[in-house]
Amino acid sequence: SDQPNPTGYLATADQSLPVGGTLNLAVHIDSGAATGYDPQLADVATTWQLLSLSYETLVTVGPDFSIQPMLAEKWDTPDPKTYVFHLRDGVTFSNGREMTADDVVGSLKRLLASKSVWRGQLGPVKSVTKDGDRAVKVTLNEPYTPFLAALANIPAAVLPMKEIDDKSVDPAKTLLGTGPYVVENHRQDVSWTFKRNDKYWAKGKPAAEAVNVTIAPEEAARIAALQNGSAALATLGNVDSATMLAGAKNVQVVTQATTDFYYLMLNTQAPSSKFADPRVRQAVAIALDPKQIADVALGGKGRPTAITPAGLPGACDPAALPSSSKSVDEAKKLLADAGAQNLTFTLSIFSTEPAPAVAQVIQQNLQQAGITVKIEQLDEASWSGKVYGKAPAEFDAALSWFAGYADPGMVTKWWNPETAGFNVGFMKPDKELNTLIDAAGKEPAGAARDKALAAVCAKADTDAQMIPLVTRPATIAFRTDALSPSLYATEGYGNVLRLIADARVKKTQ
Amino acid sequence: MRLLMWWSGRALSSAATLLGVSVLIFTAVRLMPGGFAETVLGPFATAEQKAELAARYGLDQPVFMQYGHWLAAVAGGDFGISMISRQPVGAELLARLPVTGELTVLAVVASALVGVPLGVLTAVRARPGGGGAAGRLLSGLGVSVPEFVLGSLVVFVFSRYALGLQVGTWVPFTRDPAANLATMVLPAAVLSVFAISVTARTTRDAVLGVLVEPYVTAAVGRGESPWFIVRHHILRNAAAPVVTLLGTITAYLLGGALIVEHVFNLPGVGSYIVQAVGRRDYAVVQAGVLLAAAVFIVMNVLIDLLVGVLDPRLGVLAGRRS
Amino acid sequence: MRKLDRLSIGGLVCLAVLVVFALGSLVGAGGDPDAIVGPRLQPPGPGWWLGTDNLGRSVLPRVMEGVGTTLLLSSVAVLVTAALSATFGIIAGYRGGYLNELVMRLVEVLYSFPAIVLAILVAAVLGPGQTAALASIVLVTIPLMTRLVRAAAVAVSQRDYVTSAVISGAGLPRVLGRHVLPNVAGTIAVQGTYALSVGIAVEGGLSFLGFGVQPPQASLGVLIQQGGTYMIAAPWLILGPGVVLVAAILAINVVGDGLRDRLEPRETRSLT
Amino acid sequence: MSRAGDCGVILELDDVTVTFAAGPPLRRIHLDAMRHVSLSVAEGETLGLVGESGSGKTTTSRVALGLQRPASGTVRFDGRPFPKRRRELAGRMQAVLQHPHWSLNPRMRVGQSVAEPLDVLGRPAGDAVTEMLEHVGLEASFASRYPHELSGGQRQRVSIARALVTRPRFIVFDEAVSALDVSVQVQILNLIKDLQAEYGFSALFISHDLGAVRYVADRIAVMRKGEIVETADTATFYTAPAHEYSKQLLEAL
Amino acid sequence: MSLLTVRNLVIDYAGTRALDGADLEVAQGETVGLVGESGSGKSTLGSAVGRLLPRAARRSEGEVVVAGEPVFDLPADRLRRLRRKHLGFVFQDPIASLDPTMRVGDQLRLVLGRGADVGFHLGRVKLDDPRVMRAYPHQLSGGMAQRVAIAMAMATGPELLVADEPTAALDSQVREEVLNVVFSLAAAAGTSILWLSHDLPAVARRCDRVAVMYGGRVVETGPAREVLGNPAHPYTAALAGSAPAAAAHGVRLEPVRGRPPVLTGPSPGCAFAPRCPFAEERCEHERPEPVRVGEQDVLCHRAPRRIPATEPPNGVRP
Ligand SMILES: Nc1ncnc2c1ncn2[C@@H]1O[C@H](COP(=O)(O)OP(=O)(O)OP(=O)(O)O)[C@@H](O)[C@H]1O
Ligand SMILES: Nc1ncnc2c1ncn2[C@@H]1O[C@H](COP(=O)(O)OP(=O)(O)OP(=O)(O)O)[C@@H](O)[C@H]1O
Ligand SMILES: [Mg+2]
Ligand SMILES: [Mg+2]
Ligand code: NI
Repeated sequence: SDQPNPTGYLATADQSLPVGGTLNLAVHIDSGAATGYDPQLADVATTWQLLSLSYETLVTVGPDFSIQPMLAEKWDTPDPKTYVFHLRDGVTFSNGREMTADDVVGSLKRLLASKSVWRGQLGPVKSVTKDGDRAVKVTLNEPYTPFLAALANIPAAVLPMKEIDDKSVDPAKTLLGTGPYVVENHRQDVSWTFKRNDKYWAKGKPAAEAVNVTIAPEEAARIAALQNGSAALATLGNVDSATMLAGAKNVQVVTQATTDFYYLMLNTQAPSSKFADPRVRQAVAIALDPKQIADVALGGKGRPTAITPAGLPGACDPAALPSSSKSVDEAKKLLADAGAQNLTFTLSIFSTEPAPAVAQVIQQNLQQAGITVKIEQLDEASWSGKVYGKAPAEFDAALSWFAGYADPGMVTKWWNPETAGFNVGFMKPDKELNTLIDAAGKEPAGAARDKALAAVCAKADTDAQMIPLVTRPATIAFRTDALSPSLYATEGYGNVLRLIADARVKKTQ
Repeated sequence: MRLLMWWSGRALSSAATLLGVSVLIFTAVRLMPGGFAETVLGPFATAEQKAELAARYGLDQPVFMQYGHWLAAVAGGDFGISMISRQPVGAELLARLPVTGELTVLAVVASALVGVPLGVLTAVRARPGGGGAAGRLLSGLGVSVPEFVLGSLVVFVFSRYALGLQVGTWVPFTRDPAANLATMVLPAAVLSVFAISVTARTTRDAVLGVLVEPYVTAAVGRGESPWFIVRHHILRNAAAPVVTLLGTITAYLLGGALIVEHVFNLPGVGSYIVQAVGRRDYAVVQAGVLLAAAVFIVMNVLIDLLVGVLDPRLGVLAGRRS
Repeated sequence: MRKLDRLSIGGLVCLAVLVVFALGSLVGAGGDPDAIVGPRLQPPGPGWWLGTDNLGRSVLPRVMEGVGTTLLLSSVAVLVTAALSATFGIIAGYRGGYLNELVMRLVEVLYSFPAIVLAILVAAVLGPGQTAALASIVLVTIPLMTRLVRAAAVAVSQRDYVTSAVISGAGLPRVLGRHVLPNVAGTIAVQGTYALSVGIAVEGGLSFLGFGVQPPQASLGVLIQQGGTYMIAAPWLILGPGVVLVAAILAINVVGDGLRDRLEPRETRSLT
Repeated sequence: MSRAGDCGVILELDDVTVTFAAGPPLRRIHLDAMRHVSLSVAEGETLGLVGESGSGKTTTSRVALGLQRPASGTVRFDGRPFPKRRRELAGRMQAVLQHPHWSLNPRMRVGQSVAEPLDVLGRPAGDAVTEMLEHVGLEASFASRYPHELSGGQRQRVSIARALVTRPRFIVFDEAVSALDVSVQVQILNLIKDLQAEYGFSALFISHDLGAVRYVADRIAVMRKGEIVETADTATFYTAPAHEYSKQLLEAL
Repeated sequence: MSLLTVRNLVIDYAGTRALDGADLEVAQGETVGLVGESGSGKSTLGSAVGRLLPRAARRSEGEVVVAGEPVFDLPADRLRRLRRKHLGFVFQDPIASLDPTMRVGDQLRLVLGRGADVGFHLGRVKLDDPRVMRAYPHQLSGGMAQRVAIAMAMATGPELLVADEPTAALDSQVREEVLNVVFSLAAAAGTSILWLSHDLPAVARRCDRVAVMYGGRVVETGPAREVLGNPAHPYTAALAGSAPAAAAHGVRLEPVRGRPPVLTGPSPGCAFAPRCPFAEERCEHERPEPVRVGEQDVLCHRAPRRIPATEPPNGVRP
């Protein structure tokens, strides 16, 4: 395809190509939840991505993060607390049964009653009711702007509630959704085989007859699969993949921006915390140089961000944060004031790249302010154990990343340990910040919300218990001779396979 | 009768070893920092979710109770279910064993076919003046190239320049033997480089020891050709340490050919165990390690038998000189 | 007694050069190994004579630091392994009986663990870092060496010179140290060089998993691990450490062989 | 000119039986390598032990050296049973063992091997090593050689030097001179005699070479199938052997 | 024509001269005993005949000719043919010289070629028991093993059998049996024997000729009875008289005075001179040339004068 891609897209599938064919993908990790395939309990993007082949949501996000119809053809918001979704006709589950309003109501109720993380993201839902046979009404206790964005993610997918209620289907063990593909076979950590859902509601979709997903944890194996054509598309982890694949025939490497971002945790809850004094934390925030982290550790593919993920409409400007305008000398002065001139601390990271690279740049940054950072690399399990296992947690500082989601207000919730839960062990709740977060959540999109969000960003920056750093790019490579895919330029839910139903397989090879 | 005694003694000590391994691995996985719940349920899991999960897999019971249950189940052939895939561990291991097995067999055969001649050559050519240097350098080179570097290079080069052998896609042997072999040749080759070198060095050492034996001098004195002497007198007499090594390598590879499995994306046992360790999937780790130990023990028994066959003085069946 | 052959002398010289190279890093020759000095992934040029890595650090000082780290770590580990294996193997082989059974069973249990599982366990107990790496290398390499040393010790213990020493009233330390040990030294030397290579590999693998040397400290394993990823895009990343690693292991092997041939005063005959 | 009985008894074996288990575990054959053997070696005396191959000579010497615990019977060295700690005997007994090929540590230079028994006692070696080497007919320069650089006979002489260097009170010679040529044999046998005259040590001299035994031994014991069939003064034995087997042996001479 | 000719052979080990110009001839069908003090170079000479020396050995001078072929100058394949066709070796340690991992029958078959009558060859060395064929070497007694080794060496019908102390490790009865086997087999096949031993009387009993080595040279050769009964070289005389078996009880034997020489280079004169009761001034610095004395060839300056019978060099009776 030689014509330029429309804005918001990295690639668009060439609709003139014939449909059919088998699409081979290679991804680095399988879904691996103890909860099985139940989409409502899925909490990581890699699982959402695979489940999205079979499950669908009422609404979805467009390339510009606008909310688009999916299983709901349209929706009304008679008041900021009420949403009425008009269901699409002719949607069936892959077992052939038609989707009903009961399925939608049941699914949402089930989600709200579950222990899922996503329950919190749906906001203050008061009730979910059937509004006639083809519509569903959701009422909120108070206005909640990210509501639609939260509905657009896989945990809010519509499940076959009739079968689940009569126990003929266990969603943890069986994938039964309205999506474009049906699972034929799954071997944990080895592969998935999907077959076209012939009863799919969208005309002419999905284009490919079958999708094979190979799980290949090693980057070299995925690169090989791409090069020798055994995979038409692969997710890559290295920010320099484009350079490495330069010269490989018919392979195109693209970087998809995401709203995910890295952040630094400073433990204030440990009994002898080095970060109890906010001045110390602020000094760290000042000394950090997100620009350098993005340029060096992420090869220029990421960008600095505040706690509202950069790249989302309405996110605040990281350059406007209080810490951005201060100099290293001010950081040193803050440290001196706090009596922490020779601050030394251990930064616990997991060993998956590029976390070690990010950590090493952080180390260099902080050295400018006279802070010594010792890096402690752990495998993911040990890292999780150390960071989340105990309250109060025992680490000094840790590095991780958040999925940024599709609305700038969603991820800010994690700065309130009382709602987030996972960070009670190392983060003190800040009443003021919590109020600001809640206020921004209620504010309808627009200039006022932007201002409210900016206030959240600034407050979080001064509090500096969790310091946002840079966004996390996703690298995707595909064979131009085997595939014509559609890809968004920016992803909110980390779903590389979002537009897989559009992808056209080029049969000539 | 003698055999029976030997076998029963061996079985007893093997059982003891397996029991030791089981205790050790069972305690060890539970000593690892970061639990299954944190790893798999993720940071957002609540305490009750974790508790529920623990209860589901019996992880809330005292450790020795867990061990007892597990041991009883294992004795009955039930290795438990993977907490990740919720599939029986035994079946998954069985499905993955052929991959690792094939890889290992190919690699070990290669190291025997290349390493042994190389070792013999460097030993026979060894001269105080430094002859056989090329062979020594070659085998030194083999141990010094890390598997992942060689593996990555091979994978890259073969996939980019389409050199005929497929990499990165595994085909079951039962589906297409030819294609299966084509995919296994390269990983086996990469795997064998190290093994070849070690085999060559061990062979060299063993052969050097045999070369000074009077019966070799006697054979030279009878006018036999070097090749003949090597074939009939040296190989067998130098075999014991080499066989021990090859057997050990076999067991070792079966337990962990994981880097190669990773780089070539082969669904083998090594990557299964390591992934399970990474996620603290206890049942899998325990079963995997136990399997590796069992293979190792069986291998040891076979080695002992083989060494006995090769050298009647050392064998289990050898009686004392009358 | 024979002199060291030319190949082995070459190996020694090579090792000496590497040690000097590593010592250079201690006095800051080559620059700060952790400092970001230029753009990322630059080919060799002024300011970064071996190029820059993916963080824009100069590769030269990192290789220098890496050589030191790796040589120190693996040689200490191998020395520990050799010492432990020699002690256990020799005592088990000489004494036989119970002690032998016990040692062999322990070794077998240890050996039954896949190396990586063992390494993770060790790291879990000791916490990640050089100590964990060291202990892992030791535990991974100890079983094979102990087995082989024991086998050799069994044979040596039956020799008349050992009996003679016992008759002379030599105590256990003398018998083991003066008679058994030197005669199993060949096995230890061969296995030691092998263990050294394994050690360097384990160190690399551990660092990769995050259990070994902690960033930003460089070790050959870490450098090569990283270099392997950039093999095509930035070959200089693997070239420097790779050449050094190969040189080091080759030199060690060659010197090991040479030493063994020299230590082992035995007759050689040709087959022709 | 027997000296037996002149002074105290240094070694005494009383009704010693040694049994080896051989063969497969269930069909074990119990083989008596020594059967009710009683013999004694007096201070300053040399007892010759002769007999065919496999008759139990080496086993007897191992018992005498405390290397082999008898199944029954008692062994007394210097009037006492063997001490628990071997060190107490250091330097008081020595042996020249049967296999010349493995009698010397291949990793030790000849000088070190010879000096070792002195080392054990903490005595300085001084000139003793070279002196001893010269006694057994080896040049001082041999001290710096390794065993594989020696001929068979030279190796055997080194073992002898090693055994004699501490001037022990009791020495076992197991086929010590069989591999030597006659002139060296005589030299060694003379050396043994001379040192014996000088230091008065006792010796158990095992050989199937009746000529050599006659030359050094004061008394002779004949072994056959694990039993002592005859013990006699050397002179008596060679002139009037009592046992049928002894006569047979002498005929072959 | 002689089957074996060793001419002025000089062999050095690192720092030690083992052979210092040895000369030896063995004729077709002849049995020659090579005797000499330990360290005099017997084994070295025996190995040199088949070029079986360890790598540390260097030939610096002289030559060995077997059946007309210069052993040290032959290419590898011709050397092997020579060994196969003309030479047989038997070594001191009988069990060690058999492959421990192979049954006796198989080893013989390997030497004889397929289809050979192994039983016949074992029968020739008086090993009729069929169990021997199926036994491994470590299951044999020393005497049996040595007979197997002899059967193997004699299997190809060599013209010259080099036996390096083949009975030193055996006890006296077995020793005789084994020697009987060797000599009767050789006599039957017309094989020459070079028997290295330190047992002068035994050699004299069985061999046609005796060669006496001293300090890396053959100092006297001649018919066995002559050499032993009427030695021309003072060393031979000393050797002949010092057998312990020959001494009566209580009689002190006097060995040859002094120590055997250890050469590092060519001996300047007669190597025996320092120990020789008859040494003259020139013995110290003039290398003796072979002299014919009666039926013997002797390397001694005063050989033509013989050893005075009145001056017994040995057996000083008290
Ligand atoms: N450790 C042992 N185990 C079993 N049997 C043994 C052992 N040592 C010796 N024997 C047997 O005991 C018997 C006596 O052996 P010993 O070595 O004492 O004989 P010897 O008289 O020294 O013979 P030679 O003259 O051959 O040295 C032999 O039958 C031998 O096989
Ligand atoms: N590998 C060697 N290195 C150095 N010197 C050696 C070596 N082998 C033999 N010699 C020396 O060469 C000389 C001759 O040795 P050789 O083995 O030929 O003696 P021999 O006559 O066979 O003695 P024996 O009767 O003791 O076996 C001796 O002085 C010996 O020390
Ligand atoms: Mg004996
Ligand atoms: Mg010899
Ligand atoms: Ni990996």
